[in-house]
Order: sequence, then C-alpha cells, then structure tokens
Amino acid sequence: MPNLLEVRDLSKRFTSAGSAFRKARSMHAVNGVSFDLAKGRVIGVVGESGCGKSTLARLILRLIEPSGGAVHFDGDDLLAKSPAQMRRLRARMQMVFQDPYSAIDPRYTLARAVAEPFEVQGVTPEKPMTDEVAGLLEMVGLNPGLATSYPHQISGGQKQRVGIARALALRPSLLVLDEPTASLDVSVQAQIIGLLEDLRSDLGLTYLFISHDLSLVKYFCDEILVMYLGRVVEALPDTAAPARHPYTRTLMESTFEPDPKKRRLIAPLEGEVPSPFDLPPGCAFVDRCPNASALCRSETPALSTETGHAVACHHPI
Amino acid sequence: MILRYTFQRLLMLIPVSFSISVVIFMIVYLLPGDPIDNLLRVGSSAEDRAELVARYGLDRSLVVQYFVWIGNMFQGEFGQAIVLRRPVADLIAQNLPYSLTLGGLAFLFSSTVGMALGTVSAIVRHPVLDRFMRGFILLGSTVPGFWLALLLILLFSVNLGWFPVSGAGGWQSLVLPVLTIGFGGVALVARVTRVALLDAQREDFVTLLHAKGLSSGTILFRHLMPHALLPVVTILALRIGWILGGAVTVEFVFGRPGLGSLLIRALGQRDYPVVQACLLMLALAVMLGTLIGDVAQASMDPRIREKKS
Amino acid sequence: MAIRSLDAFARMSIGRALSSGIGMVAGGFLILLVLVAVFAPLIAPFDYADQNLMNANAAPGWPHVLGTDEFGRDVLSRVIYGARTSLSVSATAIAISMAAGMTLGAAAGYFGGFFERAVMTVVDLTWSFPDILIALIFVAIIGPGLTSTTFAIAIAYLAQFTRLTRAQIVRLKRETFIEATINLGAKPSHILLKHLMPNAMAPVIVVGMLAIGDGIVLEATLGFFGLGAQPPTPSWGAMMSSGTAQLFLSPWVIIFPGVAVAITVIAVNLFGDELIRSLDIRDRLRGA
Amino acid sequence: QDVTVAFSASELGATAYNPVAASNLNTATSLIYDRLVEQDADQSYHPHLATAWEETPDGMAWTFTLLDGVTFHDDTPFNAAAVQTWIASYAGTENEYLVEAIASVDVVDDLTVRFNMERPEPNLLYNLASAFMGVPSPTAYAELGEDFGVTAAVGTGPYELQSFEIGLETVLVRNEDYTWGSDLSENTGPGHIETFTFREIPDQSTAFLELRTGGIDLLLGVPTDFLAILEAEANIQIIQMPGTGISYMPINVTAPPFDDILVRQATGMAIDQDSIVAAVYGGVGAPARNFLISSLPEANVNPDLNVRYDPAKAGELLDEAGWAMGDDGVRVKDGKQLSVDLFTANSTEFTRLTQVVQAQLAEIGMEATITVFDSSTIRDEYRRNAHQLAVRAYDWNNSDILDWFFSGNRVGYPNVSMWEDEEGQRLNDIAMTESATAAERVANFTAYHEYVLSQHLFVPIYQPTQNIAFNGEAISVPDPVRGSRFRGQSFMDIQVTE
Amino acid sequence: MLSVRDLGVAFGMVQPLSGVSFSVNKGETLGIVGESGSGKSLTAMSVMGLLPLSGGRITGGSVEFDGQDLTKLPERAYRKLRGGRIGLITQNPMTSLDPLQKIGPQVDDVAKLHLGLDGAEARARTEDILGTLRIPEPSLICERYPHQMSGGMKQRIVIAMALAADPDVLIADEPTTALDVTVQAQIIRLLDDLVKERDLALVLITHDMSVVAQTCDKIVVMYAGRAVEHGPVEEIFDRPRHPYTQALIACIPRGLDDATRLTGIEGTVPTVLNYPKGCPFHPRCPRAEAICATDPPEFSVAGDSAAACHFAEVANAQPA
Ligand SMILES: Nc1ncnc2c1ncn2[C@@H]1O[C@H](COP(=O)(O)OP(=O)(O)OP(=O)(O)O)[C@@H](O)[C@H]1O
Ligand SMILES: Nc1ncnc2c1ncn2[C@@H]1O[C@H](COP(=O)(O)OP(=O)(O)OP(=O)(O)O)[C@@H](O)[C@H]1O
Ligand SMILES: [Mg+2]
Ligand SMILES: [Mg+2]
Repeated sequence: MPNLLEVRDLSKRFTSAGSAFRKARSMHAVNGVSFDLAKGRVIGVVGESGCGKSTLARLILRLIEPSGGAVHFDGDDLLAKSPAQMRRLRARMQMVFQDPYSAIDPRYTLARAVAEPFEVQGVTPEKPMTDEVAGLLEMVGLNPGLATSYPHQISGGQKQRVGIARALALRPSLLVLDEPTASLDVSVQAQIIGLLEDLRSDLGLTYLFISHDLSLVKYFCDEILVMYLGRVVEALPDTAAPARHPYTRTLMESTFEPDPKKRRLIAPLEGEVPSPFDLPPGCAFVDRCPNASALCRSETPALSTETGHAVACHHPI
Repeated sequence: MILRYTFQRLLMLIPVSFSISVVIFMIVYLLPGDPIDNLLRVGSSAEDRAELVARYGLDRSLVVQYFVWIGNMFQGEFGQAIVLRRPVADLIAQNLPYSLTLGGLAFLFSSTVGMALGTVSAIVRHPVLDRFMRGFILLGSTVPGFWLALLLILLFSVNLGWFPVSGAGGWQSLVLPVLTIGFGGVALVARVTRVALLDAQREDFVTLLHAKGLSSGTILFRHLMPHALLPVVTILALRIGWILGGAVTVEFVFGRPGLGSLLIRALGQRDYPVVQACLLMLALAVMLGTLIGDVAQASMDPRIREKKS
Repeated sequence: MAIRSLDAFARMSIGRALSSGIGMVAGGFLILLVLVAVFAPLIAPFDYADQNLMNANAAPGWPHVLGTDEFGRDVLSRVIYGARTSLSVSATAIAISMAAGMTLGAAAGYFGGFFERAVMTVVDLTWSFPDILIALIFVAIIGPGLTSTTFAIAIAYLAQFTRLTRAQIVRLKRETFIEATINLGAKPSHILLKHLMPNAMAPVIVVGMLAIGDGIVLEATLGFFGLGAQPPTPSWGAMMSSGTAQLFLSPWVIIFPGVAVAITVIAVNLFGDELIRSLDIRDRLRGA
Repeated sequence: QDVTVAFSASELGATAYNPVAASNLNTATSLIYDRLVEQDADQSYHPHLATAWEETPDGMAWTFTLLDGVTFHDDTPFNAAAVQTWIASYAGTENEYLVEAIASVDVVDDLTVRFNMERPEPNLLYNLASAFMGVPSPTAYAELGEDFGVTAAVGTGPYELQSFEIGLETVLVRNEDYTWGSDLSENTGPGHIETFTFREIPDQSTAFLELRTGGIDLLLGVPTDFLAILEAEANIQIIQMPGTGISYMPINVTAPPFDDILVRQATGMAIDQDSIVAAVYGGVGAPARNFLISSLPEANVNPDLNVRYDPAKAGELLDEAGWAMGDDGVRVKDGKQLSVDLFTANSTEFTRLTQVVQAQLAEIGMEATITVFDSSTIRDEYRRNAHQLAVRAYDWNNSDILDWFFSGNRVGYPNVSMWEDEEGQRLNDIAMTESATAAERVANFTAYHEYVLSQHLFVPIYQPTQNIAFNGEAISVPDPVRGSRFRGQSFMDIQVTE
Repeated sequence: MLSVRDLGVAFGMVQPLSGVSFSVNKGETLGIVGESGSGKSLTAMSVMGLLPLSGGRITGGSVEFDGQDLTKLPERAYRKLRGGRIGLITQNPMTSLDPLQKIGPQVDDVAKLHLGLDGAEARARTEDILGTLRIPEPSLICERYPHQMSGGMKQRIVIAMALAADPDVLIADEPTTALDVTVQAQIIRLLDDLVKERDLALVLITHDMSVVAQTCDKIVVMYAGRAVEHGPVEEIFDRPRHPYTQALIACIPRGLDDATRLTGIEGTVPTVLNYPKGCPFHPRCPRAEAICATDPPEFSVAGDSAAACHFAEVANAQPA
C-alpha cells in the first residue's frame, strides 16, 4: 500500500508573548514527530491531555504552521502549497472535531451546514443540493427530515454525525478524527465508533484517530503512536504488540478492565507531569519512570528506527 | 508582589499617557475660534495680536508647542489661563476639591447602597423585591440627570425646604447633588453586584463550601463577596473619571463649581490652557481609575496577579 | 447589514421576545412610537411651530390636549414631532456608532496584535471619559445642531460596540466551527462574513437597541445645554430643558416630554432585556 | 447681618475686580470702589469722591475737588496724586477709551486735580460715573499687578473684598471706617449689613428657586418672564426700574439678501414689538423703536425713522425687491427661497424671543433657521461673517453705544451689522470727538442715530425693565431706588428686617 | 451506614429523579453508574441536603444515615453532618476550590468547624492529611493558590477537605472524570486505600463502567432518573438482567479481545422534559413490549441483585 500521509520530523513551538518584565517562554507542543500512514489504514494517537495530539492534527492539516518538519499528502508537499492551493487540497483531507457542541455554526440549519463544503469549494454536486444533503445525512444515520433543524435542537451524538457528514461531503481520502467521542456518553460513543467503522469500509477511508482512551484506540486502530509531552515515545505496529516504553506500560496499567474479576493492583503514586515550559533535560518521563538512570536524565532518547516497533527509551522493557 | 505589580502597571501607563496627552493637545486645535480673539481689545491692531500670540507661545510650531506644554505639565506648571487671567493651577486647585468631595461622596453612596441593594436582591430571591429592583435599576438608567435634579430640588428644597436649592455651602448643599449622581451609580452597582453574586453562587466551589458544612452567611461574606467585589471594583474604578467630569449637568443645575464646569466654561471661552489642563486631569483620573481597578483586582485575585505580571 | 441579519434565527428570537407579556407591551409601544414618529404630520393636531402668543401657557384641555407652551404652541403636537427628532437622532447615532464599532471591533478581534491594542486603547479611553463631556467637546468642535448631536452620541457609544464586537469575534475565533470551516477550505472573507459577523451581531444589535434608550437620554441632556435640536424643531430634551420656573408656570411643558423620554427608555430597556433573554446571550454580553 | 445676593445673568463670569483692566464687571465692584461722581436715574450727576467740579468754557480742562479724609482699604490716603496715577493706568487697557479725551492730569494741590483735555468731552462725567471708573488704590494696584482684583481688590468703597472664587461667589465685608457715602444713599456711614455674599447662579430658574426658598435674599436682574410667578409669592417683593438696554436684531448688510436695503427695511416691519411686549414680556417693559433707550435725548429722532410693525408695507417692499410670495408661504426670487439664518445665544430669554421673531418673520414670507450658540462661539461666528440675522441685547445708557456697534473700526464684532459706510463714519467721528458741549453732543449723536436708522441695519425689539426681587421678610431695600442702576448706593441702604 | 429508600426529587413541576434506593456500609464501596443526565449528581446532592441550593426538593423516600432520617433533619443539624460525618468530593477539581483563597485556609475550615480546632491545630491537621494523601511538602502547598496546581493535585486537596473531619461516609461524584488516565488511576487507588484504612463507606459516582468494575463492591445503574438495576458488582457484570445494563456493558470497547463490534444503543437519552412513561428505557429497548410503555416495572429481585424490568427473568436467560 502506498503511503497517503508521510510526516517527517514535524515540530511546533509555541511562544508566550513576553513583556518588559517577563521573559518570553516557549514550549514544544509537538517535537520531531515522524510517521507514515498507508492508504486505508487507521493509525491511532494516544497520550494524556496536553501532550500535543490536537496540535499534531492541526499541523498535519496545516491549520497552523509548523516550526519545522514536513508533511506529504498523497505525494504533495503540503508546506510548499500556496494558500489558494491549500484551500483546494483541503477537500481531500478532513477533520472531525472533539467537541461536537461547537462544531456547527449555531445560526446554520443542518442542511446549510452540510451544504457549506460545496459552497466553500465552489463544487456543484452531481445531484441537486437538497438530495445531496439528504444523502449525506442518511449516510451518517440521520433522518433527512432533520435538515431544517438548528444545532441546538439536536443531541450531541447527532451533532457529531452532522460533523462527520460535513467532513465526508467532499469525498476526502484522509479523515483526521480528534477525539470524536470524548464528550459523548458511552452508548453514543459506541454508535459513532460503529458508524466510523462502517464508513471506513464503505468508502475506503484512511483515518488518523486521536484519543486519550487506550482501550478505544486498541479497539479501533491498526497502529498506535503513543505521545508524551510533544514526542512520540512509542509506535506500536499493531494493537497486540506488548508495550516497550515504561510510559506506555503505565498507560496500559492505568486503564481498567470492564470486568470486576480482572482488577489490578494500581501502582503506587508517582511524580507529577512536568510543565511543558521547562522540561527536564533528557527523557521527559524520567521523574515518573521506575527504570530511570543517569543517562535518562542527561540525554533525550531518540525514537529507535528499528523496523516495526519503534520506541524512544534508553531502557526499553 | 502587589507592589511589583503596581509598578509594572504604572510603567505600562507611560505610552498610554503619551498618546493621550497628544490627543488632548490636538483636540484644542480642532476647536474653532481663537482665545486671542477673545482676549484682544475690540479694534486692536495686527501687532497687538501678534504680541499676544507670541506671549502665549502660539506662534511656534505645533510640535514645539506640544513639547513645551508637556514639559511644563510635568513640572506641574499648568500655565496661565488666557481668559480667566490667573494660573491654571489655581483654577484647578479651586475646583478640584469640589469635584473630589462631590465625586467621592457620590462614589461612596453609590457603592455602599448599590452593593447592599445588589446583595439583598441576590440572596433574598423574592419576586416582589425582584421586580422592585428591576424597576429601580431601570429607572436609574432612564431618568436624565438634570431632570432628576429638578425633581429632587422641587421635592426637597422647594416643598420640604430641607436642603438648599443650589450652591456649595455646607454639607446640606451636597445632599441633593450626591443623590442625583449617586442614583444612576446605585442602580449600576446594584446590578453588577447582583449579577456577580448570582454568578458566583452558581460556581462549583460554592457547592463544595456548603458540603464542608459552612453556613450560608459565612459563605456569602467570606467567599462570595470577594468574587462579587471584583467586577464592582472594576466598574467603580472605571467611573472615577466619569464621576469627576461627568457631574457637569449636576454642577450646572446646582450651581456648583467643579472640574466639569470649569472645563465647559473654558471650552466656551476657548481658554486653551484650562481646557488642556482639565482634560489632562480627567485623563489622569481615568488612568488612575484603571490602575486602581487593576491593582485592586490583582490584590483580590491571585490569578490576575500572576497572569499579568 | 442590520436588515440582512434579520435571518430566521433573529426573527425567531424577536418573535419569542414579543411573545412574553412584558416584551409584547414594550415592543408594541415601540412600534407604535415609530409609527407616530413616521406619521407625525398626519397625527399631530397642530403644526408644531405655530405660535399663538395670546394663548401661551394654556393648561391641558381642549383643543390643546396637553396644553400649550410659552409661545402658545400645542404641546401634544410638539411631543409627537419630538418623537421624530429624539428617535431619529438617537437611532441614527447608534446606527453610525454600531457600524463603526462593528468594523473596528471586528478588525481588532480578527487581526489582533498591535492593531488590536492600539484600537482598544483609544476606544477604552473614550469609554471611560464621561459621555456628556465627549458630547460637549464634540459640539464645541463642530458646532451645535442635530448633526453634531448625532455624531457626539455616536462617538460616546463607539467604545461599547467596538469592545463588544471584538469580544465576540475573539470568542468566536476559538469556536470549533470556525476551525472546521477553515478546514473546508474557506477564504477569510467567507469566515468573516458568513460566520463571524452574523454570530457576533446578535448581542451587538441588542446592545445597540438598548443604547438607543441611552442615546435618547443623552440627546435630552444635550438639549438641556441648548445644544441639540435648534428651535423651533421640537425634541424631547429641548422641551424638558425649559427650566425649573416652567414647572410652576406650565409644568405640562416639561412633564410630558419627560414622561415620553422615561416611558420610551423603559420600553426600550424592557424589550432589550426580553431580547437578551430570548436570544440567550446574557453571558456573551457580560464578557465585554 | 448677612445678606446673600445673586447676580443677574448678564453679570456672570467676571474674572477680576479690576475696574481699570477688566472688560466685565459686576455689581459687587460698585461696593468695593467709589467713583468720583455718581449718576442718578434722571441722568443728573452727584458728587461722591469729587465734591465739586468745573469745566472750562472751551471744554479743554476740568478741575475736580476731592473729598477729604478718604482712605483706601489698605489705609493709604485718597488724594490728587492717587487720581493722577489712576487715570494714567488706563493706558493700553481695554477701557482706555474712557480717558481717551484726557491729555494729562495735573495735581493742583493734595485735594484738587485738573484734567487737561485733548478735546472737549461732554461725556466725561458719564464716564467717571461708570463702574469702570471706580478708583483703586494706586499702591495696591502697582503692587499686585496682574493679580489685582483677583487675589485682592483695594478701593475706598463701603465694603472690602474678603474672598473671590471665580464663577462661584464673592464675599464682601463691611468697611467699618466708611463715612463718605454719596447723597444717593440715605446712609453715608458704614453699611448696615456686615457681610454681602454675592453668588453666581448660572441657571435663572435655580436663582429664582433660591430666592423663593430663602437661599438668597436679593436677586439682581429677574428675567421678565419670572415676574408673574414672583409676584404670586407672598414674601417676595419686586422693584422695577427703567431699563438701560435694548434687545434688537442686527442685520448683516453684507450677506444677501440683506445687501438689499429694501429687504432690510421689510424685515424691520415684520417685527411686532407691541405684541412681543404684551405676550412675551407680559406687558412689562416697552417696545423699542430705535437703537437707544428712550430716556436718552438722542432717542428722540424723526418719528418716520422709528421702526414700526407694518406687515403690509413689508410685503410691498419685498415684492418691489423681487421676492414674490411662493405657494408654501416662503418668498422666492430667481428660484431661491427667502431662507435666512437667525443666530441667538444660549439662554432661555434669548431663545424665547428668537422663536417669536422667527414666527413673525415667517408671516412676511421669510423663513428663518435658528442656531443657538454659546456666547463665545457666536462671537467667532460674527467675526467669520457667517451670520445673517441675530438676536442680541446690550445694556448701556449712553448714546456712544452707537459708535461701539456701528463704527467701521469694529466690523465683525461688535459691529455685527458689518456696516462700513463713509457717511456713517463721518457722522460717528463728529459725534464722538467734535462735540464741545452736551447739547452739541446730543445733536451730533441724534444725527448719527438717524442716519443709522435710515440704513436699516437692525431691528429694535424691546426695552426691558430692570427687575430686582428680594425677600421682604429678610431685608428691606430703599424705595425709591436712586441712581441709574441698583448698585453700591442702594446696597448702603439695605437693612435687615427685624 | 447510609441507606437511601425510594428517593424522589423535583424541580418545580419536573421530576428528574424518582425511585432511587441503595445502601452502603462501612468499608464498602458503592458505585452509581449511568449516562449523563441520569440523575447521579442529584442523588449525591439529595444525600448532602444541598438540593435547596439549586431550587430542588425531595418529594419522597428517605435518606437514612446512622439511624436518622436526613430528609427531616433541620438545616442547622444537617450542617454539622456535612463535611463532618459525610464528605463530598465533586466532579471537577478545576473549579471546586475558591480561586481567591489559599489552599491551607480552605482545608483548615473543615477541622475548625467540625472538630473545634484552633488555627494552628487545624493547620497541623491539614498538613497531616495532605501528607497522607502523598502530597509533597504540605506546608508549602498550603500557601499556594488553586490555580498554581495541577488537576490531580487539586483533586487530592478536595479529597483532603472531605477527609479533614474524619467522615464516616464519603460521596465522590465523578472524582476522576476530568483527569487523565494515569492520574485517575492514582486517585482511584487513593480512594481504595482510604476505604480500607479508615473503614469508610464510599459512594462512587461515575459513568465509567471500567472504574466501577475496578473498585466497587456494589453498584446501582441509573437511567433517566431511575435506578434500573442494583446488586453486587460481579453479579451485575456477569449476569446483567436489565437490558440497559446489558447494552451499557456491550458499549465498552475491549481492545484486547477484539471480537465484538460496537453498535451502541439506538436512539437518544431522554431529557428530563420527555421522560417516557412506563419503563424509561422502553423506546430504546430491543425487548420492549406494550406493557413497557404503560407500566413502570417493579424491581425483581434475584439473589442480591434486583432489576426494574418487566422481563428481567427473560433477560437473565440470555446474558449479553
Ligand atoms: N495556540 C496555542 N498557543 C499556545 N499554546 C498552545 C496552543 N495550542 C496548544 N497549546 C499548548 O500545546 C500543548 C499541546 O496542546 P494540544 O491541544 O495539542 O494537546 P492535546 O494532546 O490535544 O490535549 P487534550 O487531550 O487536552 O486535547 C498544550 O500544553 C497547550 O497548552
Ligand atoms: N436545578 C435544576 N433544575 C432543573 N433540572 C435539573 C436541575 N439540576 C439537574 N436537573 C436535571 O436533573 C437531571 C439529572 O441531573 P444530574 O446532574 O443528576 O445528572 P448526572 O447523572 O450527574 O449527569 P452528569 O453525568 O452529566 O453529571 C438532568 O436531566 C438535569 O437536567
Ligand atoms: Mg486535544
Ligand atoms: Mg453529574
């Protein structure tokens, strides 16, 4: 399978505005992230809040400008595109957002929201617009009768479906899903995940799936990237692969099984997540790592280029 | 911490003050008419005029005039009033106390009464009281000041004879002006207090305070009030300039001196130095108000203290 | 822009505002008032400028229902025509102020950075300065009359609209749907005109509505200083400023326009409150 | 023992108690300073600091004998030397015109001075009686310089300046040493009242209420429209005195359509002075027919020149001038409507009067648009020649006011009519400088006045009365009031009622 | 220790909670699970007697604590219990502390109020408790403001406040929802330890079935303002009898045994304003019949557990 997406050494540095009294502080929200995503695959990105997952998604879609690195989409170097070219390209790479509640303009009817992609791209759909909209709504499991509703009249799960319909309107090949179910109830989350699975097989979509829920990622994805404070610390080639980075291990142990018979002994409390503004030298996980050594404190481990299962650790398990 | 913060805010005011001073300086040149004309004897010659122009330094370039002016201002040297023929500083010194007393009292009145009303209406959620408050607040923003002043005079001075109609004599002469200015302020402060308290009551931490077993009174005074104070302080601080200069109407009706009246009068007579000095004083008050507001907020709210420093 | 913005959403809200009891009464009164102002020549029983010195200061009665003033002019007719002046001055001023404030605020909010800081500093200053002083300075610069009153009121309220619009834009810019629309490949103009502005508008329009009330009061105050409408054009403010002595001689000359101002402003406020409630934008008004 | 007085509206805003240099003085000035002579209501002159005077037959010298034993508030003596320094101090001031005719002052002896004249000046006594010729202490005057009249004011008057807050109030305290009151007052010794507080109340309505509620005891200058209300109040008494001024409407002769004398004449005939007196002023005061108050002999002009209401004639004149009546009641000429600007100052009295004028102009087909200005801006407008018609008033009881308002030297302001005319200037010069005797002066001014009238430069409207109201329960006021105005001499006789 | 019987709550005309029963003993953890809006927090508020704050009232049932019915307790006495013998931990640590006050005094208050300690004693106790919660350098933390701390730290402070007066019952309303998984694990462990060490009765409210499975002894499943099933945790997970419970368990993605496919539950969660008549779940229930739409089901007891379903027995026959 050819790669639909190739991300190389992507970085983003945020700088807080300094003033006469305060030094400008900067942080790496995303630091040297590289991976490939083959057509038709689903890659999952997990990590704790603030580790840079959403920033990564925005960088890939070039919604924000990276500080370094490269993104190739279907062979095109995205960063070399002019704004106008970029706008056209967007039709092929879409995103579903974490918060369905604010993902639709409150003044737009669902029909108008779903038709907006065509308007924006200047594309005339094959069918009449109303039919096209109805078709899209049906595709995501919504009653086309809802077309005249406003967002505030429908539930969160339904809003998320509208968000997906909008993203799919222009037949993209890549869909970036940024925690699409995080703000939904479990029963609704299951609906949406089911829908995404169906769409993937029906439309041959490629997904970049972002989540903080390891079990969900394991359920949904083919490969998994584990991020910690802006870096990819481990790239699991498949969901069954055993964790080799201590952080991934911690993450897995913190995830409970939905089965009272499989209770586990939770490891005792460990240190705090360091502030991204002043990371310790060396490995960022060092303060919470049981295996930390002097080397870990001085040298940042690189993501091993070892084929298949890459890990950024001096002492992988 | 607070000192440092205050100092930083002060430094930040420098560029702002500079731009304001330029604006003020320019406003005066936008005014039609010429104070020299007011000053010239009728039928006097061009030389007389040139002489006066030179005497007041109006013949130099605007930039030079500006720097001379701002330099003088810095030394507290407000110059000589052209029409009123006395040091501007004297005029300010004469009028400012009136503005400060009136403004201060109105300020005190509207903040205390307003906060009390707002608090009561926020905690006693009674439909009748609610309607009364709404009506009162509405009235406060509805009735033009001069109109209210007239009605107050009619009632308290003419019919009841409790307070003098006008003037700046003893405390009695302050009552009606303070009431007039304070009325709108009371409504404003009451509204802000009420909203802020109701907002604060909805915060999660309040639930937890109740869950700790604290009494409603303790929660109100120890925890909710500080939160309600924040916006009230902001509003009040912003109104310092307002109260000093915005009392013109009231000063006019009650025949009181004050910064506002002085400004209006000087404006009418095109007395540049006085206009400039008055505007500068007001701008200073406004900036001081913002500063006080910011510092007060920062001293009450650790989050602000940190974010802004 | 204001008319176009009356989309289905806004119509719904106005409908909802009108459907509450208070909202209906207040809204009905305002509509009536506008009609009176527009059709003043048809409604007013007399010419507002016709003097009849022999019948000056006549008490309310017949044919002068609200009495006559010191020139024997019909007070009712003057109050009716005064609605015209007061409403149109205030509404025009607020419209100008709103247009300018929205442009400035949107630009400041959208572009941010130094431009934003510069705009906001200036605008904040005009805000914390007493509005009556701003008005008086303005009148001093361009001279008395309705034009200058209009501009003075417009300037006095500029800050409010600028701040509000900016706050809305800044808030909206962070909303997911904006990012989503950018991600669809939308141009900045599309974002600004189709999403940001329409969404920012609702609270600005409501505040504008409320400001019309304040504008009427400010017009009245300027009238009190003799700086508003020039005689014999009636304006409520000018009529109210006839002085205390008039309260003894012919109180109706002062009382009726005063009552007109009070009722109108109260109606504007009540209706505005109702709109705020039905648009559910109370929180959005607070931030600014 | 304290009496509070409110100034009349026209007296507000005096910036200094400096009779020599100030352009604006108020009644309190007349209590701080004494004048050499006083003028009574019948225009006769009475001795005060000068006990006697004598004019040489050719009018080229005046000798004044001064009162003995007079001291200034700073205890320096009042004598011939003081008068000499004082007259000299007018040089270069706004009020220099008052002493223009005096070439030099000789000290004859300690209590005798001689004024050597440039030219005969029949108006000299009038000038000396004016408030602007109160005598300040030369020592203090030299010492204080610019501050004279601001921080301190030193005269010989019955009251001393205790405090002066500009625009607010002036407090005067009794001069206990005073024994030299003029014969216009009953009381020539120290005043009956210990302290006079003069307040500046800008809003007439407020002043009225203050009087009504006892906040003030005496209100100088009651607007005529308040008279009816005041009369209804039991405790308030009113004194009416003949007025010393005229309300009128200057016409800008340089601004079309008023460059056409026919239009100007017609405009004059549009104003119904009688009905204005009756309706606007409730019959108090008198219609003005020409530019001078009727008590001045120069006001007796050829009756044909007096301005009278005659709308029919006005219409004819306008027709003749080519302004035909249009359908909407506004006259038209060459497709242009007869629309003019009518300026007025920002005070209730003026705006009222102006609105009536506006309505009366409409009757003859002239549409006037009113603009209300504050007094300073309106002056700028005149200077800019931006006006057409205006409603104004002046307060002056001497015919030299004609020179003030119509001299070609003062076009713009105060010559609001913008009138420059050779013949007019010639008559003006004669009247001002070439009259040797009083009778000659009257004749010259009458001629000038008549010429001015013939040019239709203004429309006279109204001669107000001076109205003084006081709280009869608190004070008593001399009756009848002597002097041309209610000032110093009358205050001497004010007493507190028991 | 604490037992709730047939609790009902109303706000004006709406009745968002009815028929909730459960009980919990010392050393026991009770889990209350349910989706958003199902009434979990309302239950907690009712027990704390804090409903009047939001304008609600208890319309029926009882809340028995240590033998007395709290619903009849006067406010003054209730205040002694709150924070004293019953502690509350709220959902969002970010907003649960007064941002304008330092941490120390906020925690001190509890000991001062309920244990009658003076300032220094209360502070000593505060530092002590913060220490047991493994907060480093308690004395320094006491001088900090809430905004200076991480979410996990704040949640521990809230727990410290709940523990300061040595309560018998702790009610934790979604104590970990706002936290990251690693932090969640720490907090859960902490609560677990506390139950064991202090012999606490813990009511753990959550929407996360995995958390319940990890920590609870008993659970109550809530749906649309009603308890639909309750019983020992193993039993409910092994043999859920209510179709809703079954569906809920089926909704959990189990990454490792990748056999099932997630479909979710058809339809949407009803809101307070349109709670269905009869069985609240019937519009979404695959097994619903006519009776479900009309008659609210009674609890059918089987062993220690009970399910409110007309077809509980049938359901039990074919576990999910
Ligand atoms: N525009 C921005 N300016 C400054 N800092 C930013 C910006 N956007 C994100 N950050 C910071 O970058 C870091 C990563 O943020 P990001 O939103 O990518 O995290 P995340 O992994 O998506 O977290 P979550 O799970 O909470 O969504 C955070 O510390 C955040 O504060
Ligand atoms: N003050 C109130 N007035 C009216 N209804 C209320 C009020 N508070 C809560 N409700 C309603 O009661 C129902 C239960 O709310 P509750 O907060 O207990 O749900 P929850 O299960 O805790 O949900 P979540 O998981 O979102 O916290 C909700 O549908 C809510 O709409
Ligand atoms: Mg994110
Ligand atoms: Mg809850």
